Amino acid sequence: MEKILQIKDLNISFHTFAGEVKAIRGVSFDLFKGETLAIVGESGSGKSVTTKSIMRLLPEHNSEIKGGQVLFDGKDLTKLSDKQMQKIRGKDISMIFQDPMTSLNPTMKIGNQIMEPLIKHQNMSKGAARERAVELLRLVGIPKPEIRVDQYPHQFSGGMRQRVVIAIALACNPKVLIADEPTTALDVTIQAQILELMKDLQKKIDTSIIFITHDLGVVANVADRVAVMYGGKIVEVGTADEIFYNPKHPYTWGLISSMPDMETNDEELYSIPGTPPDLLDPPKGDAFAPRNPYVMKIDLEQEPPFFKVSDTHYAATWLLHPDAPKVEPPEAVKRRQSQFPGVKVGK
Amino acid sequence: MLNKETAISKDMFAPAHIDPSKSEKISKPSLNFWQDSWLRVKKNKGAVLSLVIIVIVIFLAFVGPLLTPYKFDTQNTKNNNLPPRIQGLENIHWLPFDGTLKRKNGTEYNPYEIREVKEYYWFGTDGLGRDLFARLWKGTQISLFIAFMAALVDMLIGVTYGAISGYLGGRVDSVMQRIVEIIVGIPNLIVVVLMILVLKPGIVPIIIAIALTGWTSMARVVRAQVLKFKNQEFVLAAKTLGASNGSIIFKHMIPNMFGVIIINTMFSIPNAIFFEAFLSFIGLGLQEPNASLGTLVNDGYHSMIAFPYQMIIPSIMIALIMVCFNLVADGLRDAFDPKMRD
Amino acid sequence: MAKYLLQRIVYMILTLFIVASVTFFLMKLIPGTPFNSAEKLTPQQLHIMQEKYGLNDPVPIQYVHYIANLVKGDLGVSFQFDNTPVTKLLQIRIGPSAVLGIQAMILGALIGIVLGVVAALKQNTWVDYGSTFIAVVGKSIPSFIFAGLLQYYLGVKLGWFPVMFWKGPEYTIMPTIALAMFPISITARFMRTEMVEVLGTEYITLAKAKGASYWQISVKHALRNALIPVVTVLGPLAVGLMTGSLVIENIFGIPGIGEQFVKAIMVNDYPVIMGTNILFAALFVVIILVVDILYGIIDPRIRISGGKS
Amino acid sequence: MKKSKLSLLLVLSLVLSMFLAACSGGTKNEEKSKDEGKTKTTEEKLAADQTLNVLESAEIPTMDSAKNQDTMGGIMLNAVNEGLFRLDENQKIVPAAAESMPKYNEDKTVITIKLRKDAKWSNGDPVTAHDFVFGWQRALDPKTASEYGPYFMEDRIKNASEIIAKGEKATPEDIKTLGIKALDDYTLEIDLVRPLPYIESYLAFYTFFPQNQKYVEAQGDKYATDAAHILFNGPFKMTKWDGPTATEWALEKNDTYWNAKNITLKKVNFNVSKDPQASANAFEAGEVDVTPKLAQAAILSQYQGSEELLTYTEPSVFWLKMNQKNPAFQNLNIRKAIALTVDKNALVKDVLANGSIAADYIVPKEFAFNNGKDFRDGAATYMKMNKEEAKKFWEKGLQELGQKELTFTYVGQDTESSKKTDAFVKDQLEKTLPGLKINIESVPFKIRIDRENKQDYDLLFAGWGPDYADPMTYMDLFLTGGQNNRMSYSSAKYDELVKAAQTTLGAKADERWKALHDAEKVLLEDDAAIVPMYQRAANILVNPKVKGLVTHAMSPDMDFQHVKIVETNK
Repeated sequence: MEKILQIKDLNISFHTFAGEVKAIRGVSFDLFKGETLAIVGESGSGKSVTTKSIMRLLPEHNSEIKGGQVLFDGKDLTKLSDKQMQKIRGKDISMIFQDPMTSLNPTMKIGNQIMEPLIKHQNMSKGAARERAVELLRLVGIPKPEIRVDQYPHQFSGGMRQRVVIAIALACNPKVLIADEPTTALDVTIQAQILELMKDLQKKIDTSIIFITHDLGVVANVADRVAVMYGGKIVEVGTADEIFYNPKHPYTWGLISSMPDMETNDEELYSIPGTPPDLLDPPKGDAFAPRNPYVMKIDLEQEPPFFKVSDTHYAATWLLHPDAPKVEPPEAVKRRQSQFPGVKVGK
Repeated sequence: MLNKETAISKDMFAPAHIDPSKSEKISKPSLNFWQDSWLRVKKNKGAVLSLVIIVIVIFLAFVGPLLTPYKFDTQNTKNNNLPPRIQGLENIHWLPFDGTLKRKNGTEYNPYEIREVKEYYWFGTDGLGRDLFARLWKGTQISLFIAFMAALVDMLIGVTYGAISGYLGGRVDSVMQRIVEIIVGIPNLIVVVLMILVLKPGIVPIIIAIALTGWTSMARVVRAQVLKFKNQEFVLAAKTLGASNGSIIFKHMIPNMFGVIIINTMFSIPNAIFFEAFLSFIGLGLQEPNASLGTLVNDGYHSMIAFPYQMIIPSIMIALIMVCFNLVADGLRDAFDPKMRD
Repeated sequence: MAKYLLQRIVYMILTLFIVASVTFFLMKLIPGTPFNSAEKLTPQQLHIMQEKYGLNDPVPIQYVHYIANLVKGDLGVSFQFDNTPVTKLLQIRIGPSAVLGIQAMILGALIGIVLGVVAALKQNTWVDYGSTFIAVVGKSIPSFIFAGLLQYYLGVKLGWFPVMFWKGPEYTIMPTIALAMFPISITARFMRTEMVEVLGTEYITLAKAKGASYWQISVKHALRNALIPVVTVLGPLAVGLMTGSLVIENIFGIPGIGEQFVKAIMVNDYPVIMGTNILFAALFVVIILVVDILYGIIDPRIRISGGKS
Repeated sequence: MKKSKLSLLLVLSLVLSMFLAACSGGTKNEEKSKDEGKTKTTEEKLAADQTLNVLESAEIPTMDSAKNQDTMGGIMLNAVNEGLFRLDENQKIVPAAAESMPKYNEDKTVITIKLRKDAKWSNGDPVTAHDFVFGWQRALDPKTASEYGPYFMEDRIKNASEIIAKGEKATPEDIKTLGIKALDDYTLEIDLVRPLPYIESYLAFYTFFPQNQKYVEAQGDKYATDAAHILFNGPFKMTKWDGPTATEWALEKNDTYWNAKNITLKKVNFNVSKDPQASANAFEAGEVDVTPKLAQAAILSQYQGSEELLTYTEPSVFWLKMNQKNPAFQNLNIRKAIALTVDKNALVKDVLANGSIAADYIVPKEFAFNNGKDFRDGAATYMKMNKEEAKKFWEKGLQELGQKELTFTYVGQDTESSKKTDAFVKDQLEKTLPGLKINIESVPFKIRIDRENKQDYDLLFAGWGPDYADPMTYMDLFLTGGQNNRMSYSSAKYDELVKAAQTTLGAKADERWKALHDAEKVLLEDDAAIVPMYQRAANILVNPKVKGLVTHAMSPDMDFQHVKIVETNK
């Protein structure tokens, strides 16, 4: 499959008054054409920072890309000039934000906001761009788009606004669409509609999506592949099936266990103890170690490398080391593993 | 990586025990709002320097007059209009402390020598032979007092009024805004002249006049901000949680507009100082022999050409105070503004 | 909209009426007579003069007379200027003050907006500090000092501009610059704050994500949103500038209304005080209304409706 | 630029050659001066451009002579109009619209004046005696609401008081009873209530100017509201003036003026500047030839010794009033202590530093003359500073009052020089007199007047400028219950002396003089009722090319009719 975007050993720091926060520490992943890659993790795990850095949208005054590459179309996006980057944003890579209430310019008509990238990237005339804007609004399911196109954001409901944001993002048929928790701020019924819409549109325009979320339910719904992030690193990556039915990293186990499914009852619902690591002063060894019920001495000493589970499945945990003792994953995970078709249970 | 790999021994895979409290340890110290803000202010070099200067200026405003043997109101008309002269610096010609003045035709002269004056007046003397060093600090003292009073009134009345007006909205807002318009519509000067009559002329009527008219711009700005916040989620959230109107305004809204309030306050300080200077310009300022920066600058204005130091020194002091207040204001705003917190 | 406007206009008239009334009574509390030679006149002569101008009547009766005439559009005649109608005095003097005020406002707002925007875009760089410094210093030097220096160095020493008077466009340059320092600094400071805030919002990030250029982001998206709060400050400021500055008018020998007003207060020229005050207040309420309407234009969220939103 | 300079030179040399051809043997002189690089020549060469640019400190409130009460109005009225007499360059009263000096009856209460027949209004009408009668009547008519008309005429011109008493009810018939009659077109008769030794200076004053009845009545409300609605009979006519708020106006030579042949100046442009520093700047930049009066010592210090600075003593005297409503000031010793304390020489030399002179008197110098002799010549000065004496009086006074400390409210004005003076006086008093505390309250002029009227002060700094050229304009201020007393001062002896000078001695100049000298001594030395401080000097900057600019002690403060613009060697 064609790799459309490659992230290689990305390191990003923020400079705050308290010191340097190492938000992203050596993240690498690939995005294939036409797939949906979900990045999951707790807040603060670095999901948003990673995607914002792809778009180079991190605040300039206090963030710094310390190393690594973002390869797109043979170009390293981290090295591009602002001008060159502007040509890519909105055209080849576009983005949907979490809060539709604040991500639209309150003083600009909806239509103009959709038309902006069209005029900029496709050299459309105003009239043509407007027609396309109406079309896009219709596409994202906004009724009476001819009238709505001249309205202001405050005249739209939250779900409608998110549809508008999606319309803006899809305006130029981007090769990559980054959706940063696009449904988090919406209520459940609207969520489902938006997700349907996105899946629908993805088929129509054959775009690759990076879908950021902390909601595994959503992931199961949309993702082809999943990357799990913790403490500024990817800890496990694999196909959706692999992650859901055969997770290897104890953090993923935790995530899965905390996700309700048909068979769990309330008392069983798990939550991961402790708090995320402080990236001002990342712990030695495995960042997850302090919260890991299966912690080993080596976890406190050395960072685990990626261990290959299958061609598509990798996890960074010492538990996969040949010398590691065998541990029993939590009940919920075991139950899922039993449903996993391809692979035998256990090792 | 390779080296590490080789160093792995089997026993390292034994289960480890972790003190659960350790995982809760956060290296970022837990700070309250003020400590946190202070840390941020501290990071801003300009603000810290300005704060230091302000503290020094305030300190000198009280101590300065004691540093010179001359009192701010002691006259010695024989020694009037003498330029600045400082021991030790007087021989460094390019410094403005050598005790010389220029005539209109450009020639330089030394009035200390001509008039056989032995004394050293660090910042020179005014038309009545009063020591400008002492007067400068005395003036700074009074100007700062006026400024602080004005800022206080601005904050108290303006913020409260603006917030209530904007928050309650509707008819109340309408009426309250009309009242503001009326107050703005009444000329300050009439109020001041009236105050001078009702009270004794001096610092009190000036402060009252500023108090009666100065808070309106703060009220307008705060009201605009409140209107902006009123329908935002965090306010609605607080409302649904049963917060009282008062706590919504003062706990939720006002911390969010510290930036605007502080800038406005910082502008009300120079406004007050300048209003007083304007009153001096039209003759309604402080009463002799008291001095304010306004009266000093105004006196100096007429000596602009002949005795430039009489104008320059207090002007620099005004400008210094203003610049410092503004830089501190910037620092504070960046620090107080919860939106900028990461 | 029409209903809203009508309501506002009724409010405006009410406001003006109250301003006029309050000023009238305040003014009457100021001691002294409006007669220039009060020092010389005998009590009897003074009494005759006061009788002639109805100043012996009880203040409430004078007030009723005044308001009755005001309704008829009669602002009375000046004491200090030999019975010249106040309307004529205002007409003659408001011109130069308004020209100067508008020029200074435009110059000040433009420079201020540019300074503020540039400072916000280059936040925490030397550009930011430089623009802050200009804004602060502009505000920190008393206007008469600044005007005096301008006049002496650019006028007398360099001879670039006429030193004073009001005889043509080139005569307006120095006073406009002097007067613009204040709006420059106010605008720049407010603009910077608002701009910084707007630049931190999500929709600016979205605009960036759309591939909008730096320029488009700053002007099309950020500027307009940042301007809204600034307009609230500029409105009253504009009135302040248009109603004249005694200091600038005195120094540059401009026949403006500010100087006339201050003098009228100092010499108890009641009709001129009242007339000027009503003019200022009217300007003020009209500008407030304009600002509110402008608000609706630049911020679609605040729509002008029939009172209830 | 060069071209215009060249052509100017050409014109100038033409003018010069004509001028010099008229003088004998001038050619050599001219060439010599050229060779020497244009050094000073003794002769004044008239410049081609006879335009004078004057800066004034205030607008003209009115050009109606009947209503004016303003200095600026006075200067302008005197330039474009003319009364019976005017002041010449030497401050002497000379006939103007009058043909000769007035004739008096025996008790000096009836004056007859012949008018010159060649005086004309600018509309061509002759200036007649009826114009004077109308002008006077109009100034007094309550309907005109003039402040100066009643002020100057009441109790002086016959029937004036009666008319004033009637107020608004005065009929035209009543007004006609005023003591001025046109015996024929060119003869005036004026009836006085009592002899007025200073009547001639009155008759040069603008309130007593003629007005053309036909014209004034035809203009109605518009009269004298702008340059188009005024008639002129003086050396200049006003060609530009938009009315009382105008800050710009212009005079041009009036060719129909009877003495037009002696007027050299062609045009005078006026502008208003209210800021002294700005005025000096405009002068420096060459935009104006004459500045308004500049009082600021710092500005003046720049011009010390320069030929551009014109300093002249004004007859205005400033003094400290002590309010005898305050029991402390009913004590003579306290008053004397205050009077002896202030170092007036330091005040005028160091503080004011504008040429003002220390005053130990209330009737100013170079103001009132009797047969050419200044009132001050031969008069004593009183209460010269003596701090030791002052302390003794103070101790004594305090003892008599049974007090150790006294606190006084000192009301001063809000002008810069007044504030400086006040601060100085406060310092002097507090430093010398133990237990004295002074609180200065600087207030605007109108409020100062109000507080003076209400006697709401302990000490008050005030001044007085004369209304006519006679010591009486100062001496009658402090009569018991007098309108300008306003400090509860009352002295039978003083009253007697002044009243005598007003009435019985009216025709006996020398004795009257003596009585006034004595009264001044009673006021200042015996009673120490007020403390004179200084007699003010005025300072203006004048371009050296302006010659013949005349300043007067009283209205008109400035006279342009003798001005010539000469070539300077610049």
